[in-house]
Amino acid sequence: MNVPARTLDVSGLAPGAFGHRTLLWWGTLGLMVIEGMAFALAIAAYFYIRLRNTTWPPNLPPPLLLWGTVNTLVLLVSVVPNELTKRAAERIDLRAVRLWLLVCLAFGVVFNVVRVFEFMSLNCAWNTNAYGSIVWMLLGLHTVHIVTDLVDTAVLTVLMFTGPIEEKRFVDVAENAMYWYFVVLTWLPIYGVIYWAPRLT
Amino acid sequence: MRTELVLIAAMAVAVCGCKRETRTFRESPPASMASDVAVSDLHPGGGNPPARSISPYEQNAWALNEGKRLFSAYNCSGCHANGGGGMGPALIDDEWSYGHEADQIYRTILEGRPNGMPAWRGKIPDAQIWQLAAYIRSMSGLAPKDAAPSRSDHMNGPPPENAAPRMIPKNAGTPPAAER
Amino acid sequence: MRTWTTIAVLAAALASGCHRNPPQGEQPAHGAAPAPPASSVTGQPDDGQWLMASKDYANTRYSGLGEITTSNVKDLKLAWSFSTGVLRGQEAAPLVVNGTMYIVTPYPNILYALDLTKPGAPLKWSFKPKPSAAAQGVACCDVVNRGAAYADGKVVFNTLDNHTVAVDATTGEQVWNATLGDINRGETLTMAPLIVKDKVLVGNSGGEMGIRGWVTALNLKDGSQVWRAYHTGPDKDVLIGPQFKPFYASDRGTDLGVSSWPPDQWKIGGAGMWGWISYDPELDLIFYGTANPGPWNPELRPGDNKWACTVFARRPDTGEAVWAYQYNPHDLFDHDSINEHLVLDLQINGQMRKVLVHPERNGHMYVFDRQSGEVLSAKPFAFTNTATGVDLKTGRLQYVEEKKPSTGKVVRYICPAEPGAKDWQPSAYSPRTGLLYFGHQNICEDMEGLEVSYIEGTPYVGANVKMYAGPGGHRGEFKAWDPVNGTIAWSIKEQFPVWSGTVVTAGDVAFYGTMDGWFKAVHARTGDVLWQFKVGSGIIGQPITYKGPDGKQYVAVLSGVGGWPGAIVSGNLDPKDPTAALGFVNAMSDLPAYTTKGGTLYVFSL
Amino acid sequence: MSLLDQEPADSGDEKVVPPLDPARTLPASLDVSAEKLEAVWAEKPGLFGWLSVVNHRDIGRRYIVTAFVFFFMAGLLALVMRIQLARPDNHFLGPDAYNQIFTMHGTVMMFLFAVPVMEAFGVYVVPLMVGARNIAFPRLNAFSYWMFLFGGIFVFVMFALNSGPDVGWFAYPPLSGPAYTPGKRADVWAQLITFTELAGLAVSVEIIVTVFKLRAPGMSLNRIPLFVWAQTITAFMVLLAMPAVMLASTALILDRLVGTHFFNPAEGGDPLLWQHLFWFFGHPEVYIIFIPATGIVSTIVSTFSRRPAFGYLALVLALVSTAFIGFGLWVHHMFATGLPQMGESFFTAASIMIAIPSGLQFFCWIATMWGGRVVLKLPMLWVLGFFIVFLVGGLTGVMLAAVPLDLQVHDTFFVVAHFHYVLIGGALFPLFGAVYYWFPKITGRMLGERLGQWNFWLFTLGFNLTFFPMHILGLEGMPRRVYTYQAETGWGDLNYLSTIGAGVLGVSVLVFLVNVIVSLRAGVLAGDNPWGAGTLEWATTSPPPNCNFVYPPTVAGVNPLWENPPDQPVVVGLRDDVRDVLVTYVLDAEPDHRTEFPEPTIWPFCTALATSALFIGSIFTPWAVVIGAVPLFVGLTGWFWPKEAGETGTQAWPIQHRTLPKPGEAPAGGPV
Amino acid sequence: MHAASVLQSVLAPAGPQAAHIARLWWLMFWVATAVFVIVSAFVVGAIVWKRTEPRRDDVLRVAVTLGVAATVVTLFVLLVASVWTGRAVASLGASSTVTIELTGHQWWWEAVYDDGTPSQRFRTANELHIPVGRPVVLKVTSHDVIHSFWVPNLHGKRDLIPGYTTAIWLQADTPGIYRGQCAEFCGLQHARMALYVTAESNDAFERWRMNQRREAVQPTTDNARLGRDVFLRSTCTQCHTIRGTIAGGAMGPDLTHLATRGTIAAGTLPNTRGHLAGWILDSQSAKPGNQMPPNSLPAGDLQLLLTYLETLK
Repeated sequence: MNVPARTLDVSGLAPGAFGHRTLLWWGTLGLMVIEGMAFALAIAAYFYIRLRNTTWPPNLPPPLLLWGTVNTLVLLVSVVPNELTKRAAERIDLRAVRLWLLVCLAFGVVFNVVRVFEFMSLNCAWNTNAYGSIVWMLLGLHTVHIVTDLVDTAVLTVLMFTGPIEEKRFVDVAENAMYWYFVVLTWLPIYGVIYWAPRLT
Repeated sequence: MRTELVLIAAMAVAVCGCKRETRTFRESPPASMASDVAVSDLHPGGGNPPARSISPYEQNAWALNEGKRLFSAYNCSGCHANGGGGMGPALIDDEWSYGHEADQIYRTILEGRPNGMPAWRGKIPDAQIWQLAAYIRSMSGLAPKDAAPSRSDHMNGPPPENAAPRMIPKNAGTPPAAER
Repeated sequence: MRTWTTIAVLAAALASGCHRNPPQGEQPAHGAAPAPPASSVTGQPDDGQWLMASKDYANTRYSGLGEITTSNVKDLKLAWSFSTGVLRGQEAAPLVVNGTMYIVTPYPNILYALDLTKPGAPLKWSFKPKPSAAAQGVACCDVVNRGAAYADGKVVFNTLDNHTVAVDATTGEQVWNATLGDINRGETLTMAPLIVKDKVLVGNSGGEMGIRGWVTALNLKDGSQVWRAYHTGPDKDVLIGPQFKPFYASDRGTDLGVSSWPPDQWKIGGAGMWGWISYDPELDLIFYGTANPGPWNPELRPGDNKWACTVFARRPDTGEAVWAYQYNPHDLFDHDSINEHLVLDLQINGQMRKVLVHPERNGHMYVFDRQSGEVLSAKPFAFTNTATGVDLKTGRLQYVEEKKPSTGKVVRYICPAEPGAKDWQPSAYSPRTGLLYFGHQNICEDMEGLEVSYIEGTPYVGANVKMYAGPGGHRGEFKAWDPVNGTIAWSIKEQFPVWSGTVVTAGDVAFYGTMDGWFKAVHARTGDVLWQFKVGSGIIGQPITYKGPDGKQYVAVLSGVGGWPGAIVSGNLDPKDPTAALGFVNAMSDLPAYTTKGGTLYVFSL
Repeated sequence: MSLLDQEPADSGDEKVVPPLDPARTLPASLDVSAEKLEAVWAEKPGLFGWLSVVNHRDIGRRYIVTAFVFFFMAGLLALVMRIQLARPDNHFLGPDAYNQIFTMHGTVMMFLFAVPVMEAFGVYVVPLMVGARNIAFPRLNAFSYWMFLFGGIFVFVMFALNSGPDVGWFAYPPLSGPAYTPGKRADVWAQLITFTELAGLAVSVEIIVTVFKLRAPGMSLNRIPLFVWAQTITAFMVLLAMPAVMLASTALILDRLVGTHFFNPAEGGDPLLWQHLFWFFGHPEVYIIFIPATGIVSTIVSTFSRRPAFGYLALVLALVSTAFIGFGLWVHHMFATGLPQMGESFFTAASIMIAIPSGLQFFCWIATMWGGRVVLKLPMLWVLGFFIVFLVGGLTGVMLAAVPLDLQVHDTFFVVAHFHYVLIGGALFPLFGAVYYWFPKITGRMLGERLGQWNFWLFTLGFNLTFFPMHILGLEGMPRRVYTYQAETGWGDLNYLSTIGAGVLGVSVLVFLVNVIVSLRAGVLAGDNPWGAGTLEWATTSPPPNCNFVYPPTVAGVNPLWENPPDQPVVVGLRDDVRDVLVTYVLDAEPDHRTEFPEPTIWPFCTALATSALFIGSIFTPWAVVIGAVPLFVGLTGWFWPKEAGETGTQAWPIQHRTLPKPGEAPAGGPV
Repeated sequence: MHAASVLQSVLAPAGPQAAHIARLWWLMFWVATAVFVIVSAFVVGAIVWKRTEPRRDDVLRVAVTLGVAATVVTLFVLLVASVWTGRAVASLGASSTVTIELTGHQWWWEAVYDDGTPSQRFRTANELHIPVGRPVVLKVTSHDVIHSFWVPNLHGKRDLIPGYTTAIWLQADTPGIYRGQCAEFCGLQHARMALYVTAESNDAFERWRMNQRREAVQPTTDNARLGRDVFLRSTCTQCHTIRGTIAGGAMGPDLTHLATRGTIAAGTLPNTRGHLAGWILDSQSAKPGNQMPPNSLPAGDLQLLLTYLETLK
């Protein structure tokens, strides 16, 4: 091989990294931008439709606070095992990762079950009127995300138990945890919009 | 063999697609069929009841939608509401006083029925009656879901025709055809 | 026969005597000056019989019979019953004349005569007018009939297909048969005729079909037409002449029945008359309200749309209008004004006034000076958010702008809904308590205006409506109203709209029925339910009370659910469609779980 | 030939010191075997291998070719339309067919050609320009291509089945809603959007991450080539704009299929909500197409003026501000709706303001040409065409920004003329330039000069003949999207002229096609850098090897081939037995760590199939979403699931021996 | 330009709004032309003018800065002109207006001339009459999909959006007949949804309006009477209104004064006996997809019907 005159030797560099140094982190961030934008626009659409209606919600009781609030609490508490999972992954601590992934999974399942009650307590169907359509869309959009993350977590958990285990899988676990933060963070404004916006008229 | 299968499948798709999407504006509706409407399950003298033909428009989304438009344009909705009935009987249920087949409905519209259904002969062109007949069947889920109309730009009423529960007709004049 | 009449007259006289001297402990209403019994106004003091659906010309539905009292009503028992054989909504009031009871059924409008002198009241005869079956297709809200009228040995009633028939009360033979309208124009007759002097007054139904409303007077003798007053169109058709002196400026003018409509629209503008007419013999005036203008979608008929939703005072002999007042100018919500106008003399602001009391669909209780047509008060008797009240200076109803229906846009939470706060179901007024008793509904709705073509003989509505229970969640109420003070005395909440009429007696018991089939007796002063009986089908009929040939007081009512709210049962409508039955099905989707079709007369006694 | 006939003007002040000992030479242990590298980065053989491709060059090439195929088909549709419009009251097409055809033309051009082809060039060129061995997330890249392809096939098959969309490319409800477009035509449109947006969003994420994390050492922010800047900014616009149209098309399809009321005015919805959402995407969409084109223009102008682009910083800032302002003027598509409170003046001002950065770019390019010496090769010829044609489009754009004038010419043929001048002028001319420019890199052969000249001149002639008369037609009152017009309108002659022009355009495109086919077989061999350009893609062979660069380069300037000192170091130390890639820091592109890139795999293809089945099925029944989720889950799991440790070069890293640095810790190895 | 351009053209304004906009157009046109010429000259110059010494960057920097400054100034001037025109277009004296409620249908225009007295309102279709020199308010909305009202000689366009009612003011200064056309894609027959506006003297307008207010003339000849019976017997009444008869359909244009209109089917065909006959028998060949069904009338009936329709002045 034709050896160039000068070189930059990178052989000593680590074969991987965590956090914002990785491609995956940036990729996930890109995904979050897309989805965050979708959420933001859906919320904007909510308020736009609200402008077009004289009463809000249109002659319906506002959604029951109970299940939404329960779920908000579940989500907020789930941040703890999520953070612990992330830290365990960054420590390459397989035992801890397995444990906390299971806990996260449990939280995800609980959340999704409660979500069913949330849908039932909206007091309207998606085809009742435009209000029903937009709240179902908001809640549905978010549900798609938590279901996706739940499935993600489930697959990762299985992988962590069955192997093959490589270090870069811990990066996946850490990024999955970051995505859960996104899901939690986006929920807060959506929670406010679905449950509180109709009450503050 | 495989190619043939693929070809047949493709043609089937093509045919379905065409039927659903064709928009024919200069209609030549089918000629009127058997002169009477059997609304009884009883067929003395044995033999099978005459075979019924399905409305030429039943699988055509455009025609079904025209039927839907005409249903309110000709004030059908005044009596039958959006299918639930009022002055006239409900059309989204499984009861058909004068038969659920397209040509029975066609005749019901054309000739009227004694308990209040007006006779529309000469007031609605033939092709449009057939479109109405096809649409009316779709109201109780008897038309293909991918061709049946969806919600209208009006007040949310009964489930739109493409989501209407399929009501297997009761007291139908000629039962077997209902299973189509 | 004659004996029975004598007894009846005597009994009535007795009853009114009792009435004049109230039992101990019962205070006459409103202090010193007891209101004169309404029946005295009518000149028909016979409390033992029931000669017209509204009992008397004043429309009080008050009976001087006092055998059934608040204390013994709990012992009321079924005396006998009779099946009409017709399973549609039974809205009629039975008549009791000379020991015979006459009941007229919904389409096919069979008239039965039952012999009350015999045990179990066997059928004397029946009269079948055989109306055209096609008429069912133009009857907007079930094929009901609201009763017959008796005079001069004739029972007069209407058939759905626009015939008024007089039948010999004794033999059941047809005396005459007059054709008044045309089903091909969407007309039907459902009202109970009123016989004033020698005239039979009949109005048409079909405000949902693009008819042109009228009231017609027929000669009682031979059924020939004496006059016909249209409710839309030029003054000469409306019988507006030099005598016409409406109180409010907005009701004055030439040919308002034309100019307040878009061109030609008055010809198909509805404004029929299918409710109650009352008569004041003293002033020699009849009073009635006209029905809604059509189509429902108000954007299709800009203008005041006179004379829809209007009360007319007319001369019974010529039909000439003396005054008029439009309750709902440019009606927005199908608020027919056909409800009863009670002819009462009340102490208003310390002054005895000759008044008309009218519970209007728009939720306001109107009190008029019946001589001038001035609105003395209009107080809301039910929840309403569509109007803020009536401007007593101009007489105009003050609509709430944001509740105005518009084309292609659902306006939500309209209260009261299309059937109004109170529909046709007639009220009763007891001079003893000074209270007005009536059942009404608590229904709100969402409404969307639609474009609609006028196609002769088909519905001309142009609206999608979806009704539901109003505030509180109950759909009906039975109410006692103090017309002098304009306050609610007491009220009973009912699950379903109270679609039955009311009767109140000198025993201070008020009777009404519910759509789930309970026939109830309540204490007229307190509103306590004293007795109730479950009948075969929901009640939308008009209870009456009479004194039987045996001298006992009877209470009778037809059961048989139907009418507009009961159409879901009587017409097998599909609740999957909330807009069915012009939107009423949505509010009544659970009714089929409570009652089925029926058509039975129930008669109770102690 | 001497490629650099002048010294780069302005490279002295920002010299980045390569983070290494300049004296060091390569020890034998770090040498790589080119053969081994080629094998490691090779794709699998056979059909299976063809479906498993994950490298950006193959995918980029497929993307470009596929997009051009769609372009030809949409162009044919345009020709058919022009035939219909050639004479008044023509009966060549009925309204039903015409509506499908013009909708297909617009939709395919916008969603299956203009945006994808720009991204396709990004996929091909950006990794090369930044000196990377592949694009970030190669499997996602493959998935993106398959989604794009399947979406395109889907819409054309439906079109052939008479189910092609017929509601216009902006599909305004209520016309596109359930009540007025029965059948599946509008659903097909809405779902096509989902296909292409998914593909587009995926590519955008890849490009952003590639540019952020895979740049050659030394390529700090101020040395990123302008084309790469343009692609990055575009990618960001895509991320922010496309969710709007996805949300809107989802709402539309929900309205149509499950009876929601987003656009039903009767039930509290609003047809204008669609317009807001759509144009919030739709206007940036124009810049999503235009900004990459400006990157192409900057590249070509710089190359053929033989000097770095004048005003590098100004050009980058112009792009950034265009992107920003591009999001603030969607309402100018809605002036005619008569919304009083929408602040028409504000949107007029914003719409006019966006001309400033465009003007700035224009002046910088002209300055570049003035400052250099222009060599008028074919790519430059197309850019020249761009200058003239786009200028017209830009100027009519300023007219359209004025509310009163917009009220007159909105939705007329004037607008048709305007946006064809903008899109063909602003994007297609540069794009043809790009094809002529990068064809040698992609194929190793030059595109023929003579046919190229014919292509260009016929195109320019045909284009102006077709579209210039439309300005006048619009002013004479001809609305757009009419399938015919009446003789008494007097529009016949200009339309006839326009149709002739369309024929010339067609011939020109045919010439181009012939040129490509001929050149592929018999074109002049290109060599590494036929144009003497300065960016990194020319630093490798034509076509590039499997690994792009045997020794990944480092850079010392915007145009490394012009500005790098002769002894500029190359990167060594990446493994040649796995797909080892160097990851650098975002800002200064210092080496950060290495990472392994994935092998070829069939899973993206399978996942794309599953996704397509789900999307298409959902048009016919909502249950398809539930049922289709199962194969999709299988596909994604298969995609994600690691191979057995040790197989095909993926080595398990022993967990007990910690090799990764802690978060925040300095890279363990660092530059040696 | 073509003769027809007067019929439907932005550049032949017949009212103050269109005139203002046309002025703005010419300003923009000349500015744009100037910019085009100058910039093109620089581009061509850069290529053609071969220099030995490349320009220095500081010179270029000054040139670019000047160019950008010129751009900013030009754009600012245009912005001011645009906003000024916008104001001018929006301001119209509000005295003595004619109010027309215009509703878009697939694919025709329904117009109701408003009046304080409801019975003085009337409905017509596809042809408007307006008085010269008097402001006209159009209150526009749509019955089905989005349409757009556009008569270029009078004003810019305004969308007709279901669920919205907006008002647009215009005025004609020059008498004449102006053609307009739906400018928002509205489905199959978007191309054949035209509208004629007749601007005429106030007297002529009032005469026309008085006539329109009247219900349909009663047929005076036997043939016309028989023709009316054909009309009332047939399917026509389901969708069309003729005031004064029982025909009260609202789905198609009001035919009360059909014979006063110059065209039928929203400007598709001239209103002649022959075209009317063709239209009644087979409207779908002239305007495929429109909502009028074919009517197979016997030849005799058709002639009678045409005779009647021709009397509807």
